[in-house]
Amino acid sequence: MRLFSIKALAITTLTLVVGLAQAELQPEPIPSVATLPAVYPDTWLFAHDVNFNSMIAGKVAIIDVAADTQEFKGFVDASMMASFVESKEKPLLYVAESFYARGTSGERTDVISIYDKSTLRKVTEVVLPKKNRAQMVTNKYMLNLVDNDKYLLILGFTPASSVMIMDTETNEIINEISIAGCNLIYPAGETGFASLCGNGGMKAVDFDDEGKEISRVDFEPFFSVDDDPLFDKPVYIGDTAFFLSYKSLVQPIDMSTSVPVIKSTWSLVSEAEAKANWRPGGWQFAAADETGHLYVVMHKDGYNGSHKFGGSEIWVYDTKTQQRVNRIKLKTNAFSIEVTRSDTPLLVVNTIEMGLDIYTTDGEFKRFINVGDAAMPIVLHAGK
Amino acid sequence: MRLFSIKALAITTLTLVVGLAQAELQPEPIPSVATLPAVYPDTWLFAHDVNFNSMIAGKVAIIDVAADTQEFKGFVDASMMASFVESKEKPLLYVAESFYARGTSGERTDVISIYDKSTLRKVTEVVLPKKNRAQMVTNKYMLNLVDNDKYLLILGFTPASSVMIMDTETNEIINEISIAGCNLIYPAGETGFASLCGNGGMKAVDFDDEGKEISRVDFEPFFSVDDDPLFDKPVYIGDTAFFLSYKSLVQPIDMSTSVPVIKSTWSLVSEAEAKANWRPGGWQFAAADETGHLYVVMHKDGYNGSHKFGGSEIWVYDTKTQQRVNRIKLKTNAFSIEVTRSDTPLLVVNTIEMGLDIYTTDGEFKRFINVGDAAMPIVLHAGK
Amino acid sequence: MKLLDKWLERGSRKVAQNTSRRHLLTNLSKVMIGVAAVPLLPVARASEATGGYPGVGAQTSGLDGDPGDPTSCDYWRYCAIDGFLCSCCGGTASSCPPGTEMSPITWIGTCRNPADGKDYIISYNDCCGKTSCGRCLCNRNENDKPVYRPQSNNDINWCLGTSSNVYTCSTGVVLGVAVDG
Amino acid sequence: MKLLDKWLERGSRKVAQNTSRRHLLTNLSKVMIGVAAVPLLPVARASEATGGYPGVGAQTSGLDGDPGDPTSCDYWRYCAIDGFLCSCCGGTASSCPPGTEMSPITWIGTCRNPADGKDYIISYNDCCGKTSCGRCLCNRNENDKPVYRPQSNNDINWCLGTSSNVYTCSTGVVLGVAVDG
Repeated sequence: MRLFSIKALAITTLTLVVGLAQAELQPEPIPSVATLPAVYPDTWLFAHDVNFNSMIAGKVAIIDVAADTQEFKGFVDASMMASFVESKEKPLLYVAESFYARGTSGERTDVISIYDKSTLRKVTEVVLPKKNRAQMVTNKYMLNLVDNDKYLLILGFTPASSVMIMDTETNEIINEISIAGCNLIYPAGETGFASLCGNGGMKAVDFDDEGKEISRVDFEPFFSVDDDPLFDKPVYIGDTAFFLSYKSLVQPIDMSTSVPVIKSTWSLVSEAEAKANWRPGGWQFAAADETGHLYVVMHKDGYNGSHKFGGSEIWVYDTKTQQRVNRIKLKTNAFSIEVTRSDTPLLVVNTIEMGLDIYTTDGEFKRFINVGDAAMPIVLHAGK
Repeated sequence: MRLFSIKALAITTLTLVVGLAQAELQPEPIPSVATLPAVYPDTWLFAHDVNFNSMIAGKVAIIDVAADTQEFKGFVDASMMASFVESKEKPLLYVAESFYARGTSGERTDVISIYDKSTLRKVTEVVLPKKNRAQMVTNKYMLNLVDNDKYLLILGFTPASSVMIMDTETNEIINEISIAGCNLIYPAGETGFASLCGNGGMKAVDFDDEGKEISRVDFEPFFSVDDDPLFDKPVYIGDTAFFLSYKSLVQPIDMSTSVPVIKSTWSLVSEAEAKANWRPGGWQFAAADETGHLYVVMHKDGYNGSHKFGGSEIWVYDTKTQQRVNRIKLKTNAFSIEVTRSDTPLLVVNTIEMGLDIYTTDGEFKRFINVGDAAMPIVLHAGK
Repeated sequence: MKLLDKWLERGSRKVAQNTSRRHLLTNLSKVMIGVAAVPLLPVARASEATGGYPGVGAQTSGLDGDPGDPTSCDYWRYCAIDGFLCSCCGGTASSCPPGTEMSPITWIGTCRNPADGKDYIISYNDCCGKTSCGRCLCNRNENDKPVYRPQSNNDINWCLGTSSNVYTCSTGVVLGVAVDG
Repeated sequence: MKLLDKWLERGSRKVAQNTSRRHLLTNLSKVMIGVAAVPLLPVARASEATGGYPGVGAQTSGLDGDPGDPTSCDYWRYCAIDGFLCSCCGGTASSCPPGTEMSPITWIGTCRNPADGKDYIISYNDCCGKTSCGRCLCNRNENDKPVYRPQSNNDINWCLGTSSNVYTCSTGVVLGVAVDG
């Protein structure tokens, strides 16, 4: 009896299906591989999955954060605490990464892998002969293009720290400059860069067409690493790098010339907020939009050691007036954030659950995007 | 007021802590690396994490499934759909794996990596010159030791299928035998092996001291691949391989000689159970204990395509009487199972949530063991 | 009548793996056939809740007569697929993500298109040469046979004949209508 | 009094990251100081529920005066650790898993031992040469400084001076009592 009724109903359903029948689908071509435009739309973003659970198999995913369909555009591999930078001038992507002949052992090879933006195929690779590429939980200041993308600056760390200079026309490493006692690469001037130093000072180096050092300035300590260190991940707004401290200080540094200018500090928090220990924190915990607004992930009840855990709110500042203009309460706590450079900018939040929550810059939640079931996309690069 | 009470309470607490003070901890040696016994206790098991999300970074974890502390003993890497086998005669572990010079691209190298059981350091590696190692979602019949571990048999698949023979004394590949039309390696006799074939038949090959083929038997088809295929993952009880079919048939094959003997079939299910479509399924969905009991993961309402999804129960059979002797209802559905060879055997279940639930063989739940936050330990090898 | 049974079977299978938000018909099948206790896909953790994958935007192939969502495990072409859906990875149901290479050697399934009720031959070409995509892991096994019949098996790494054999994701390419329907 | 404040601060930090099933004192601190809204560790998904890690057996170091569970993120030595706990990976709090190599170069933290109230210098030697362990991912940052002071930073891959630089897991080795207590 039961069987009978099943079939009767099924026949009805089948008839319905047949009633909707179309022309037969045509055979599809094999092989078929998708491509991307050479110039990416401005809502596309690079989400770097550091893949802690399998660090030799990281990736940089390309995601249209404005899309409700086909949001995942493709990816390039990024092995073993890789770092990444997009070229604005050329249709190229650069990945600094390391390989071992047997996956996790054997001979090490450090390379700059260069990808074509349209095909995402490797165009070439440049071997770093000293195998001294810095391996750190990645951030935006380990691999940088300067001078209209003519030079690629590559951080070395063995733990001796240095900056390698690659000419992007010849793809040759033309020099390596020691930055002993200091670390990271903050572009300054046309061909210069600055690094923060362990004594609370700063070093600034400029180089010539052949990568030779032409000037070096060591700044006296201007902050206390012990009492209130500046985070090593500033946000650039125009030529000004906004460094933030563990305890909410803002330290702007003018990077328009190869000898940076340290500007006056201001605070992200009121006295009451400071008392409640509202502090910035997370991984890539700050970002900026094109209007000069600074977005900072904030947490309450901060303490010695809370500076990498992210936060429940994003506070937005007008860097000109140094006033907070908005306070966004998040659905899920933020770990890293980024703002797209599109006409209608979008605020991209990598949450502590390691997925992307997309908001308007006013804090209206738009959509959730999964970067991968085991992905840890903790560094986000807005398309240039 | 509030602050005051906090400090007052804290002082009390601190006093308490000081009251418990011990002698100072002494400096500990650097470096310090743990080692394992050369002969593993019989409650240890090898859990192969195939790591679908990052296949070039799989591993084989060594786990004491009887332990409530220090259950995770260590691991060896296993790259790109690797296969694994433990030597019983020598203190060695064998991993068949593949590498690319640049992680996922560049030159391919296929190797047998050989590890010392005590140090888990690579003793040596044997390169497979034809780079034709079979890459499949791994199972126990892609890499096998025969003749008291004198020969290692390695499955090749390009998609031409073959068996490579490595002499474990010299670590040389001494021959490669085609098994065209058939697949996998089921040890048979002292130096022989059988393979199931696409026509529903079987091939059996025997080889001599130099790896040369000395006999080959092609069995006529004895089951229907179209209507009710035998799963490719049998369970050995003594010299008998118990193959199971999608629809619950048991096909024992006597593997005691290099020309296997196909025995009479029986069924896992009653007529009523067959009607309810109780069927075996999962990945490594069957196992055996030392008493000759066969454990099978079963699911109800089976259908065309349900054979890899695991099941909610494990049915236990006495293979001599061909009767079911127990029916274990699981906390969480099983995907793969194994039974240890210890005096008090333990039933190890890799659940569909990809963690290990440990039961007694009577079905009493003992403990849960996490193999890794992103691990997919779908193949389990009881220690030999 | 045999065909009808098969069709029903197919319907129930879909329900087992995916509680679809878009396929009313399969939900009907569920009620009709009463399939409920079939274990979920081990690898479908992310898709258990909705049938689609959270954080993955729905798609259409854009072809007339090709119903369903190529980013959903219950899309009709995927009746014997095993792996990450290329549709979720920068490709489509029938094309590979940028920078990967489509394997010329593959396994074949037969799936019924609910739009025209016809059985199509589907070629499950793997895309190769980058690390695992990591989105939309999907496993369905209609007519999947063990590895001793490789051309009908989805456990094999079909990245064969490609410059790299590292597996990235899987497509389901329409080859044509099955002659034996 | 400064020390006392520090001690309290430490207590609250522990609560923020680990709702411990074994540390009553830290739970007291929680009530006292009222820390509740501090965000959870991004990487501590698995440990959110219990403070320990589900599916990982508790341990002791076996040393007198070394309280707590080396497989728990709130173990006192781990006050500035970042990575997979070697105790969960076949090693211990102070030794590497079999087959890995302990890095001779490292970063240093100062953690207070609740048993004797003394501050110890802890050396966070990484273990290297196998893939990521994948168990007990733990991140604590007491006195952690940015990478421009590398010897006090836990974001750097300290697999330096080893035959392979691939990171497997992290230890917390006691070097001695801190002189400036």
